[in-house]
Amino acid sequence: MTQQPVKFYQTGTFTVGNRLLPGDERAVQANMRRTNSLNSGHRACQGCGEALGARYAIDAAMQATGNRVIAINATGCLEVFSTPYPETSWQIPWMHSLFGNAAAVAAGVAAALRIKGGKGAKVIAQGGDGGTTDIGFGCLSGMFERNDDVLYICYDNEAYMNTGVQRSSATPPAARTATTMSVGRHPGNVFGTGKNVPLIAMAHHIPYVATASVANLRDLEAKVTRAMGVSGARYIHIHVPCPLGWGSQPADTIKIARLAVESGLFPLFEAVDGEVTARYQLRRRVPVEDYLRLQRRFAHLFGATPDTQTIAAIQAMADRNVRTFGLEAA
Amino acid sequence: MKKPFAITLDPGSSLANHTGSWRNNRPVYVDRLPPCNNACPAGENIQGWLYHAESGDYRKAWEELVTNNPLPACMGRVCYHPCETACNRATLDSAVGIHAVERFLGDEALRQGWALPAPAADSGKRVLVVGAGPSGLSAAYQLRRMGHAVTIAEAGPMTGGMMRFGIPKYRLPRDILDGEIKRIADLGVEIKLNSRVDSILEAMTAGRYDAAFLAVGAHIAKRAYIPAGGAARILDAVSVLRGMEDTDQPMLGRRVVVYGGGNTALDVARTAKRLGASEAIIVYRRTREKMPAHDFEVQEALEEGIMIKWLSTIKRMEDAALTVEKMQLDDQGFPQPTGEFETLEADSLVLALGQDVDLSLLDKVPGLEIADGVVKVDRNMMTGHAGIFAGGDMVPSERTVTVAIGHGKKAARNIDAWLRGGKYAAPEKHELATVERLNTWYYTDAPQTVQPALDIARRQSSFDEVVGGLDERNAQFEARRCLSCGNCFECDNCYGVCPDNAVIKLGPGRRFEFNYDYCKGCGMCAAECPCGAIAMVPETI
Amino acid sequence: MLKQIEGSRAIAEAVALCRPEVICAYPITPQTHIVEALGEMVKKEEIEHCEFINVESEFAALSVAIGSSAAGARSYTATASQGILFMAEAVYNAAGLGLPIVMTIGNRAIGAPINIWNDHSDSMSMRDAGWIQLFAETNQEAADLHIQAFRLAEELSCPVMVCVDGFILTHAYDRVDIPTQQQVDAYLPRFEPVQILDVDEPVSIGAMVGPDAFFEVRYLQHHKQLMALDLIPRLADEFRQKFGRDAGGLIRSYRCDDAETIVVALGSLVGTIKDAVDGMREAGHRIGVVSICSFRPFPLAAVRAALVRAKRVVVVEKCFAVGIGGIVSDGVRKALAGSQVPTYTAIAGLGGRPVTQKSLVGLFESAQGDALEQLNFLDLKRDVVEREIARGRKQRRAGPSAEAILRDLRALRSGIPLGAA
Amino acid sequence: MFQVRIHGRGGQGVVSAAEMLSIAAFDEGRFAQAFPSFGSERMGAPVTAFCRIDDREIRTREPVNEPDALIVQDPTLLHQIDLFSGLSPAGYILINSTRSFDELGLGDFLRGFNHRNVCTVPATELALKYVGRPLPNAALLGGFAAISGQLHFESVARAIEGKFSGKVGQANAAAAREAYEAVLAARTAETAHA
Repeated sequence: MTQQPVKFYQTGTFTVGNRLLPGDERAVQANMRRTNSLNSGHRACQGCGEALGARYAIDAAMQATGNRVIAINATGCLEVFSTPYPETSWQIPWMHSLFGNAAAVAAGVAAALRIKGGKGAKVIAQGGDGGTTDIGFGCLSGMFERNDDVLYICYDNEAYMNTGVQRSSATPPAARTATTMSVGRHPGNVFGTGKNVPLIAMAHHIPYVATASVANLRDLEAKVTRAMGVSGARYIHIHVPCPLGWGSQPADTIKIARLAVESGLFPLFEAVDGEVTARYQLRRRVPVEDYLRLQRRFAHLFGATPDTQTIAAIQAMADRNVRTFGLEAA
Repeated sequence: MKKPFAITLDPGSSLANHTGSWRNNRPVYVDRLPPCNNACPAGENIQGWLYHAESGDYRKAWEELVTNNPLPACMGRVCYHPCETACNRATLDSAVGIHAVERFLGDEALRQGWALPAPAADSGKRVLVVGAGPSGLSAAYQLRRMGHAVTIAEAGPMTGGMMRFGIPKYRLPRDILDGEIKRIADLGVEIKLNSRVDSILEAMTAGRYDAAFLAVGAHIAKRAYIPAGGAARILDAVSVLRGMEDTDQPMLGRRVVVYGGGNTALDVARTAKRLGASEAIIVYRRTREKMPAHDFEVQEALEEGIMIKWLSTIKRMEDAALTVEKMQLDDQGFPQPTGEFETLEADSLVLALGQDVDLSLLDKVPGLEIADGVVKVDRNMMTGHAGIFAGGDMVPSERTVTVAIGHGKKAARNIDAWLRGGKYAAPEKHELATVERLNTWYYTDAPQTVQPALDIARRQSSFDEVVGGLDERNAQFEARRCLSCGNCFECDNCYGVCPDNAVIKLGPGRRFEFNYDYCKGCGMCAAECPCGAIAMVPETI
Repeated sequence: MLKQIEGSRAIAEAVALCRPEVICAYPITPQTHIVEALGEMVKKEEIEHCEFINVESEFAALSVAIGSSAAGARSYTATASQGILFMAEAVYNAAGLGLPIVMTIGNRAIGAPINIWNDHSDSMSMRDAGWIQLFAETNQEAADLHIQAFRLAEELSCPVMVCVDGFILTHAYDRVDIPTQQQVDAYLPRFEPVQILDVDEPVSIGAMVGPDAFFEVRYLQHHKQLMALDLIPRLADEFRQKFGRDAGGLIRSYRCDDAETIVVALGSLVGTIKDAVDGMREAGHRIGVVSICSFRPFPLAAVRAALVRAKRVVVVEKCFAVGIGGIVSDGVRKALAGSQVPTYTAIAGLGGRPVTQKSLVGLFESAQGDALEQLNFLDLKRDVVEREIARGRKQRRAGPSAEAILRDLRALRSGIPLGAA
Repeated sequence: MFQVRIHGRGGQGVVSAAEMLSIAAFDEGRFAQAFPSFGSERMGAPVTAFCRIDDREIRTREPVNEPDALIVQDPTLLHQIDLFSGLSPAGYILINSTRSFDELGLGDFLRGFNHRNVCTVPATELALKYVGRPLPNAALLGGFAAISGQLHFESVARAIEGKFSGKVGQANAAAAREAYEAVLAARTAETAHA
């Protein structure tokens, strides 16, 4: 959606690299000298979507800024698996303070950089959905409202994975978590009204908001690159499957992320100054069932007597996304 | 920086933590057999040469191509491309137009005058090849490259065999055929025309040949008894097509009927049309579905105004009229007479009922076995007589140019091994890269490029080539439609999608390696590999 | 330069002279005047190269300071009461990360019941967070301590709280000598951080530390505080030489040389006690007062040396560890461990209750007769408390005490007996 | 030590009055301490502020419970709170009013006081006359200088002009001067009377 489709059909626009393209038109992740900002040896689970998303995003930011990125990390899986003493996987200046204050700490770093010059460094705050949509929400909103020069990236794996898969305000309806078990008359998470932080970010009229997915690398990189070229508060919400929490195969992480996008459950869009300016149009739309079936957290919807009512309700959510964001070509 | 203890750490220090120990499955890079390669009777590495064509390195692509087939320009035109039938891309949109790219490469080589690779050092061995058709040429080429001295003995006045005498010009222009054969001759293959071998053993002794490859084409037309009046003009397809290569073209008249349902029948009918026949009618005893001719040829013939009478047999010919009996299919699908007759005006009747090989040169060769008009050979293409190999139309097989070229190559490898006192062991075939092995999400949608075709009027009146070639731009486009099934094409997906950076990119053309120190065995690389070039195998303790 | 100036303004001017680079502000009485003044100075560019950031909570205020300090900027914020509780997590975090932030606490009580008046409950709640805590006796000292605090914080790479009694000091117009920029520059060098987020020298700050090293990290925080015990007096000495007056240090003694009774207190209370001591001295009592400036680190040795020859010690403290008693007294008793000096605790002034000389003199006279309990409550309205206890005994659903007591007091004032309405 | 307690309502500049007093004292080289009765009062609520003046450092931080002087900025407070708590008959009283103490109903209460030490001043009217706003604090300070003799009028005027900048400062100072002179005149009359 954010870049010209490249007419190289063997590799298409969907693979990471493309030996047929000039170097500067290839994905950052295709580069032999990419920064690997999040280095090997981290302790993420097999097939971790967040580890992947973080490297995708930070490497792209590094490339966009000539390797001048400082990252502030909220408490959470990403923080814990990347920096257990005595080893860190980060190759960039990085700091973790608390669970709920990454946006504020980043605002402080940005303020210091403005005063001290900071060698042109740019600040990224990052956290999971818990650290962003729940406990860090106040600081995040404050950062947006002040228009601090920070890019905040939320890696959304839809629950508190670090503490053992508890529900967050980003957990989808019907999903099983440790605090919304698949028992009783309404198994899994409640059908709430939802908390769409990208839309809330847009309501602050910050200069740039985008959603992205680990399943669409080029789109993700283009968005991070664009965000790094903008001053002020920016927000990117990246969908990152969690094999542990979702009960999915580690090898299926990208596939599941792709199905989330192609079903319409996770719409990809961009917004400038509070207005949606671009959206990814579904390439091969699939029913939500294709997405749900691959995850044990939704297993109670299927089985001998599938819960067609609940599945239909989830499909309705996807349909609404398709309508409101215009995800299907007219 | 004097760093505070424990809370502040040096960058990237997690490299000390070897997460490879978490793994219970390991990814390995594999080369799986692309279905096109698997289907190619000539054993071409189609995916291999397409790979180079994709990047615009046509010379390299052509060099890869001629490793297995010295006649790509011809093959790109006349091969019935089973590769395309097998192509995985057909499940997405349409098969890659492999034949069109092959033809482009062949033509490009002729245009640029690219030479075949120089032969290896002289082996001191001499091989006699009988027949200058596709099989013989292929064997001669391969044997010459291996350093052997090769002589082709051709009975006829021209090279090319059935490529010349069986395939009309409008499908295979003669300058193309001549150009590609000349290139083989230029390697040092001796070609003796008008040199009929009457006895292979005598010829070998006389020429002090260490081995021989028999590649005589099926030039003898099969006949059928059709009662005919004295003035009736009945010819066979072989002589008609052969006659096209003479200075005097065959006289067929204004109304020509061709009897038969193979490709040859179509070739003759279309030739008749081009020779000025106002009516060219094919009479075939079964239905279109049962017709052995390729559908695209039937299509082209119909476009050119050829008429076909299905479910009909010819009972007799009187002067300028044929009596035809209508047939109907029985339960088993065999045509049965109905007793209904009709009359068809015809100046001439051409019989295209199949061909036989002249096997007289094999008389009295000890050990050599003949059955059903063809020579028995073993798995190594050797006949029952040591040192005498056979291929092409002479052996039990489908009779196509591509099969013949494959036979030639295979025989050459075995002859070479035999000459060196060994046995050729073909490398084990890789596991087939079926479509289930692929992750086709990554390929963008791109239907096959349509090759230009000559307009109907000129097709009906001239022997100009009907189907045009691709230009460089669309040849490259077409090459890039290849999915590279089972073979890494360096798309960087594995390198990109590894959450543990455990894939090492080795640089252009050098592919990738796994860093098992860090690979946790999640399998994402294998799952997201578009072409199925990564396998997950269990770790053994 | 001598000025008759509000305490908050004096603190703001002192902070401004320290050339802060990032100031975070969130309003909470009674520290607001400080950041208001600083905000104005930044806007008028009287403080150069400084970012003034209005944040959305105290938690964010200290978090922004954590970020700016880690990025190498001299960082300042101020808070009070509920504010410090709301930022509690960040208070511990700043200390754990060793970030030399200076924060003013306009000391105030903690609710419920909500109360905006002065006591020391707020900073005391964070006494073990790893911050250095300095208590100012006067507004002059409040201003001076901030200058010392930045120096102290940055030399040790440890955050420092300067505790200033809310309203009593922050809102009082007093005579304060505001130093010159040259004086402050000569005392306070540029900030050279021990760790910094630098793109040319990347590090990871804030690692997760397990059982194998957490203990050591904690111990090293303690070690910093022990170093502060040496550094604080040295910085006070240097301050005296450069500025010509006393400020800071670990403790200060007043008329203690021959004192039989020594009072211990923190903050502005010491001034009132000094006047009471003077009055009692005139009447022939051998009494003195020790003021503790450095509550964290707690100067055990200095306190012991100052008190050990006394016959008794009275600790007057504006904080109360519910369920046990004094907080400062605990430290004092520890300092006197093994000696025979009896130590009395007097909880006073909670929630802004005025601490008068009259009450203090009464307390000290009782002490001299050793007629005190170990734990005493100065000017606690016993009758009110007892009535409320009795009421609670009578009915299960007694309702909130605070409201009941207010009703009770109004009834007393009006002369209408309780329950008559 | 001389201790002043000022009563008024939120918005009348009670706290500023105490501050200006302390600044005037500071200006004369004396020590002073001004502070409000702390609270969460809003506009209109009763407010108290204090000022201590001494020739040596003032250390005590307790509220002024036994003032030497009382300034009442709003006579409507007279019957609402115990304004005169802790004031000895030797103390000073200055009330913002156009009326006499008798008219205010304080005649009996003030019988034990030195009549040279108690006075009413129409401070609001003076403020309206000079400043155009009913802000009585500056005028009362002029009256205080006259009645207490603790401060020179000039230092009070300077403190007022420091608090209110420019023309407003000058106008307030002028109001203070008229109050100062009016109180002096009243005291002279009182002396002559005695």
